[in-house]
Amino acid sequence: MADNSKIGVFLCECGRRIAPLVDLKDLAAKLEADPLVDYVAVEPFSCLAPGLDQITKAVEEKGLDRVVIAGCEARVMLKKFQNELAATGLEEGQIDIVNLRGHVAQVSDLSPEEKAAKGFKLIKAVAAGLDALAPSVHEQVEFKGPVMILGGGIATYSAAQELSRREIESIIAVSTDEWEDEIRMLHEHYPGERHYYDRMEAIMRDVDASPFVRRITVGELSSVSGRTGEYLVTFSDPMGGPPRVYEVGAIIAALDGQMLNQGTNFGHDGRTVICHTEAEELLWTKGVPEGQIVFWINDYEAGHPEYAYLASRAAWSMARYMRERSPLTKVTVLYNHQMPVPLSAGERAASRKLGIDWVAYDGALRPTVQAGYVTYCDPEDHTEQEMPWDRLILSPRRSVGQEATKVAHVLGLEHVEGHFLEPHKQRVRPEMVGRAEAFLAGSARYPCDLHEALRQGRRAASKTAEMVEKAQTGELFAPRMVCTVDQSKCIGCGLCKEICDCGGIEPVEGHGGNIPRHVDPMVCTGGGTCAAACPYHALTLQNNTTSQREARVSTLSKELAADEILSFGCAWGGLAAADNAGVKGLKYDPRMYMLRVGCIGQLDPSVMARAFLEGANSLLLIGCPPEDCHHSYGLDHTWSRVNLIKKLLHLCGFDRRRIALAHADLNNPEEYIRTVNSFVNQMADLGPIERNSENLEKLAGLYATVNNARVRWVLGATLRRPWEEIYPGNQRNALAFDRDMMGVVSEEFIKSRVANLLRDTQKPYQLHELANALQAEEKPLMESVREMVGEGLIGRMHKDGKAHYMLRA
Amino acid sequence: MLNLTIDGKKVQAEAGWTLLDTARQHHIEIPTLCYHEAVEPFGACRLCVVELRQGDNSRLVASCVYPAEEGLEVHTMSEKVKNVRRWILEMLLSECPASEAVREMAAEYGVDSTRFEVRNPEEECILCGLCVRACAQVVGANAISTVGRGAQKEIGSPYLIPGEACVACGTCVTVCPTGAMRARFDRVRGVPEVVMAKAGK
Amino acid sequence: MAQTAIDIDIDEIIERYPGKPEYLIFLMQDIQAAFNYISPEALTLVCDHTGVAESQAYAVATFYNSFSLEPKGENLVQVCLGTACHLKGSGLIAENLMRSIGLDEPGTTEDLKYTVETVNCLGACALAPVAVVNEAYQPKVSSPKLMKTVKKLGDA
Amino acid sequence: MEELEQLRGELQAAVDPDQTMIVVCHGTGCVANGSQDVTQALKNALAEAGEDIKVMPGIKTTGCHGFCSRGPLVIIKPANVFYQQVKPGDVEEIVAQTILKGETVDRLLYKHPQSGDALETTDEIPFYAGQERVVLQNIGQIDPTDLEDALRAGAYAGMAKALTAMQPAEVIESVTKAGLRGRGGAGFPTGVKWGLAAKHGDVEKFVLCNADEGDPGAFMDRSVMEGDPHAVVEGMIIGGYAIGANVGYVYVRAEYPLAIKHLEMALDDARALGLLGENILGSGFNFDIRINRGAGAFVCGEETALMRSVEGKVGEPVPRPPYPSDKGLFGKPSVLNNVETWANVSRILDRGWEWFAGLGTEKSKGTKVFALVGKVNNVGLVEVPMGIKLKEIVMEIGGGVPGSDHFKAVQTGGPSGGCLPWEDAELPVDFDSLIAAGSMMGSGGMIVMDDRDCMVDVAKYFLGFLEEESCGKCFPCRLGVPRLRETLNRFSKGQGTVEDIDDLYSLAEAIKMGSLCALGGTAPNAVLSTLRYFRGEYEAHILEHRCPAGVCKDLITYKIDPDTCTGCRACARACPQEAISGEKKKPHTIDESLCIRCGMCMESCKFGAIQVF
Repeated sequence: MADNSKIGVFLCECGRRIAPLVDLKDLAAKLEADPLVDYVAVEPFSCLAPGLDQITKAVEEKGLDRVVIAGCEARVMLKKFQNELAATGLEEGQIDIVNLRGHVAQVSDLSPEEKAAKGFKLIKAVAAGLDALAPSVHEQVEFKGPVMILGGGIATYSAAQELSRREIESIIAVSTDEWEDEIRMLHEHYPGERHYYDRMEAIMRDVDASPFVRRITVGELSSVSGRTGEYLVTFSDPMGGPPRVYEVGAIIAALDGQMLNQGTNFGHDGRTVICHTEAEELLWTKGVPEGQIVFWINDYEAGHPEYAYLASRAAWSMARYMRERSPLTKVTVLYNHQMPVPLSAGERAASRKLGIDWVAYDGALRPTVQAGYVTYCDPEDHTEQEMPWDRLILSPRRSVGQEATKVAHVLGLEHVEGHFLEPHKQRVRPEMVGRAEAFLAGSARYPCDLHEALRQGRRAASKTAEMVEKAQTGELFAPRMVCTVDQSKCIGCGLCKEICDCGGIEPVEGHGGNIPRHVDPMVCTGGGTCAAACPYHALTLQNNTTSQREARVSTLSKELAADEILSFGCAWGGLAAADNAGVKGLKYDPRMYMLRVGCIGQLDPSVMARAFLEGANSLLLIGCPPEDCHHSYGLDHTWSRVNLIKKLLHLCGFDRRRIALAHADLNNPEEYIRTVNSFVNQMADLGPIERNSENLEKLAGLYATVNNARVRWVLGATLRRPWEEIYPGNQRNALAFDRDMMGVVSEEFIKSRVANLLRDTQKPYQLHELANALQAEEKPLMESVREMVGEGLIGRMHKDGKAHYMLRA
Repeated sequence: MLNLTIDGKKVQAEAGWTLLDTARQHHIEIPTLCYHEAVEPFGACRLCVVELRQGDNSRLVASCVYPAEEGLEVHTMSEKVKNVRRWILEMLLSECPASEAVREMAAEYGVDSTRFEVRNPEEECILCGLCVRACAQVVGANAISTVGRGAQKEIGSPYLIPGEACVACGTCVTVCPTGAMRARFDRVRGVPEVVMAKAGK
Repeated sequence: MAQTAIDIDIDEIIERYPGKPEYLIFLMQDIQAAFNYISPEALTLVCDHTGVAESQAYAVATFYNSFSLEPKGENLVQVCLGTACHLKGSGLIAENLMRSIGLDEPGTTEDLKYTVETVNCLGACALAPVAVVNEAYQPKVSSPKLMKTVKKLGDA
Repeated sequence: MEELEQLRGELQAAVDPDQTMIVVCHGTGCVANGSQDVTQALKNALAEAGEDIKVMPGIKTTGCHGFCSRGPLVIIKPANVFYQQVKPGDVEEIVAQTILKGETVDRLLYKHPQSGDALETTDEIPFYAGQERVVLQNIGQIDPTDLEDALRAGAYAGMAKALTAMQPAEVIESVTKAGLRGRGGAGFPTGVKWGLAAKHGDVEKFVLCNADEGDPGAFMDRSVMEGDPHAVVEGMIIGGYAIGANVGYVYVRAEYPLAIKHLEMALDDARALGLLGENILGSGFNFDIRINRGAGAFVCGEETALMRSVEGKVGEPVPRPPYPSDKGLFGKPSVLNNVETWANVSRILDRGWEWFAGLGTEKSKGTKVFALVGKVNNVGLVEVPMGIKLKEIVMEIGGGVPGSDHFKAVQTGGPSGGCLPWEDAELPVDFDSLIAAGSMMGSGGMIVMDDRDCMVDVAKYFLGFLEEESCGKCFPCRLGVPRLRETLNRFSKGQGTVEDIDDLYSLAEAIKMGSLCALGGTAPNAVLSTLRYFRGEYEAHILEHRCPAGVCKDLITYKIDPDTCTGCRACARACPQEAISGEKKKPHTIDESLCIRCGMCMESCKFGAIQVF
């Protein structure tokens, strides 16, 4: 491989935790002798001030542009090295760490020399990966246009207020121009909040008066496209005119949930037995009713005990309102005794003063609504009691609601029936925490009171404002390890968009027909499973590419002994478990060689194939426990890819078990060790793949096949989609599909081998000669060859009446 | 270039190095518990104390934070130093008896039993705060913190339930010197039940 | 009465101070004073406003004695355990009081009627032993005296 | 400058020094004793008396006069007639006799404890006679809520001198020459501290006032802030000018609402008069002060912890170096002094360093304020010159120990300090001798103990306090203090061995040497000093299983003396355990197996029939 970089390797003694256990002298010598490595040094502690000084000096004097530190956990230490070495110009991606302590020194009884040998292989692999790195440029992100707050939820106002407080322009899209109306209708989404209306009004006035807020009245949201900094938002015109299009820099969705009544099984009739919203309506239109009012907090019985708090707070505030205005109204709150009364000491006193009764009932028995009475069981003496009522007020049923669901769909939020709209669960980087809020605020996210909805609005705004302010000063840059699309390769098939779980991939509008994609770097979480899935390798995870991973595996595979295991561990599962095994000094089979990968889903099948091609006899992929994947579906996608490789191994006549997917919980290293040991032993029993010419030819075919667009296409179709809820994906007729896939794979496998053969030998073959050379049956072979001729992949000529096949000139 | 002596050995250091940096650079071992290379030194466990002598007067300082100075006379294994370490380790034995690491370190100083009453035989946490600092300084998530103070202090996420801030990266588990974080980790990580926490409390 | 005003607007309190971390404790103190405890919701608001991580705010809230994350009782009794008071038996007085209202340690009774706190020196050593019942000093108290005053409040 | 002095002159001229002025003490002690009602009664009485009075006397409410055990106090100026324990009911008589006739009401005068004759005026009373009031000079004289009154008494004169007539360096020099040492406890030379911060030149700096007076049994700082807040403000402005800081923070215990109120008023008035804020007195120097309320953590009295707390963080100390004078509040050079120190600064600048250096001893200059509490007749606040004998303070100014001719021990320095025995009665009270004696000056708590106080219990008490207040950051303190107490607990139960005592010494040593901050570093003092002087008492607990002072619950029994018992059943009713039985009018008995030694019976018995053995 072309040495296009200057690589320095720094071996850390880590006090006595590496040095005596690993023969660092020997290791250093090995590395110095290697053409890939330009500089080697041994240090007592690479990570401490003295060590860092030394590294900095070396980088500057020797002009190193890649650095490998052979020390401990990359997960823990990499950031420090990046920060400390930033001054030398080395950037994220140019520094890598081999966990010599935790993966080699502490975990086996090998001799120091043997450990040095193991360390050498791992370090060399990592160096090769760095060598294959083509550092990306920093992409600056600008904000073109104001912030748009759409969805019409009440959080619109707090968000707009916060933005204008920070002097950031915003457009708010609301259904009505009159905030009086909004307050009037507020109780439909947030009942029992009267005490808050004055403040609400103040906020709205504030927003009204702000020069930074522009209010538009539009119809339904019809489409959103573009990326952070430059979105195109299209609404239908309320008057039926041409659609209205806005260019905005950021989008905040404010969506309120919906209140429904409890239906007849709680006796709801809309007149005497009503729910909170209806009660509020009554207070608006008729004022406070006289007589016996009973609030029944029936959320437990309605199957949502978690909403009892909201309901009882609302009941309390309505009860107060009633008692303060009408002495002739008796108010009782009937609540499940399992529920803590949500009143502070002061409120209890006030409640007593106002004469509001709080009556608990035995939650084990469901109260029954009868004409003029509710019967309930007294939790103290377990006698049935009757409570008279003139009006019975039930808790509301809470849901997302039609409009909100529509908007959510346009915004690309996957809405699961019966759930609320919590978007984007990924929490890979801390800055992603709360990003959900930066995108969506209001009780459509999850049931909450008015106050919380407004808080979310403010939070969303300030999260957005942080970005905008950075952008304004030109300090907003895209993360380095995110996906990019090579527009020249992208045919716009949309597979990536379909499987993307972070919503980072957007179509580029304006192109006819198939629309090429591009990536919003501010949303992309760098999971990279999309890149590993692209049939045309049009997507790359920059600074962390598939070719880098291929470089690593091929280098390591060449070095591995026959019974040694190549393995990938994801930073959140396998690798973390291995690190923790190292910390605890747990011993396991030293024939295990693990390479680090951000998410197991980053592994393109071609990386797996490459391993076998270059000499690995087995491959163990260790990810997170199912449903714990930080990139949502990386693990599931790998499951499908492993299946593909298994099929191909089978076609090559190798044991399918040579590749395996495993899971590890970082908090359970013992489990991890069982996984490793059993796989290593299994492979030892299998023995190595004989590297004769036939096998090598088949492996070349295997490698070619996984890079075949058609195969990758079909594979892509099996990958789990965000709306599929069960590991490893629950597409219909999975079995039939798998059979079809088997068919496709075998066809393309043989075709690839034919192509390889003709290319390598550069001579014409007759069918039976081909069959011989590839040990394939003539019949199926003939079909494939005919197709290839048809597709123009190879040529056919007749020589003395016999058909000969060859590469086309 | 600064010149000082550690345990009688003449050593050199650069400005900005701590005594611990300097000692380790010269292969002189000093025990630590609350120290980890990935985070800022904290100076809490006091196991890394060393004696500074200047004529007759001497004092103990935490080597992980004390800067190397010209002409210092440092002793890492004096009786005073050992007395402090022994007592701390003996008290740790009674405070968190379940911790392997503590027992081993104590044994090195000839402490294999404790005269004090053991409150919780299961306890492993020594409250070094490494998990907290790693979460803040390495991960940047600030998902956990110390809760309470003094003898009542413990480690956890707000209200000791899984919080939004945790990215479940396990860095805290990896840096924990006693393995105590393993037990706590599952009370910190995981998607918080937002609805319960926020709406139902 | 250690009374919570029920109509205090928490947002008004939040806006008293600029949104900087150094105002975290100011905000918590005002909220504590207004509601006599800091609810999870309030804590979140303070964090949003000051830009302090919730875990940090929680650490602060649990570190300082004057903050309570649980609602306090309607009547607040503080018994001084300053040195002067201790020498004059305030420890026993506190114990006896707590026993009489069914508390094993300082805290709030289940019915949220009383909260008993022990404080380290109110600086009124001349009046030792001292207790403060709903902000009124009780100079030179004895167990029977204090228990009577407290009981009276509860029945009121 | 001139304007200020002119204003001062006018203000002083405005009042007639011979006009009768009724001064009522509104220090917390007197207020708790009902002095506010007395003031109200006075107002009413005077109003009633109406035209009978030729010149209507003024009424002035002031800060603490110090003699708290005798409150409420009323002083009639200019004659300085001293009335003590005045009840609203006495007011009419005072007006009728003293105001109208100019005669004294003898029954309200202070009687000399020995001779028993009534003493008319303040300066005759030994409690005041023995004192040297520098920091407290205006307290009790001025109305703390009235800046004009303070100006009459000379407030801000020192500041004016410094800002207009002196260079910052000169200010630091004179504070250094005065030999002022920090009154917070450690006694670090204030001038030196300032110099370290000043040398950083033209960068943002801060001055802070430590008013987080957490020591149990200490209330000097509160009295200063309540009674003469201007002294603190003035001192801080001078300090700010000297080191080049434009912002000051006062960190006050939230438990001191009155102090906070008076400080805030003082700040507002000073701003209004141009004594604080932009371009003070036209000197071109800007300075303002902000108040932080402490949130209840003793450790925040430690300077680095206090600064973290001001930053809104958890109040945990951080290792030094870097020292606050280099990297303090918000990472900027900062100077922290306590209330009393700041107050001294304004006096020094006002009256000159030579005068100050003339007070006190060779190494400890000036005076010290003590809160004299515990088993002493004159509980209250006293200010004495450094070097005065312990005995003088307790037995003369303090009026001795009730029912005894000696004290058993005097505890100084709060939880960080130690107990001094009667043998040390002659000890001169200054920074260095106290430390030599195994205690320390501390912020000025002075708790007197008599034979009914158990030293093991006292040590246990302070350790308990520190266990509760330890921040829990560094291991020696978090682990060590509770374990020390665990050992003492065993002692107070009569368990443990003499070997344990030796272990105590060695553990205490480890904690002292190993701890991160002064809280841990001094925590063992309570044990060490009591062990040093009262080892016998420890051994009585361990070897003879008895508590000589009759305090340690597990080593005492309550018994009813049959001869004095009248069988009134009061104790039986009071007993929470129903451990007391006996028929009416017949001597009762206590069932020891049931008795939990809560002392309820003893408190309820009107005949002193219940005794401890």
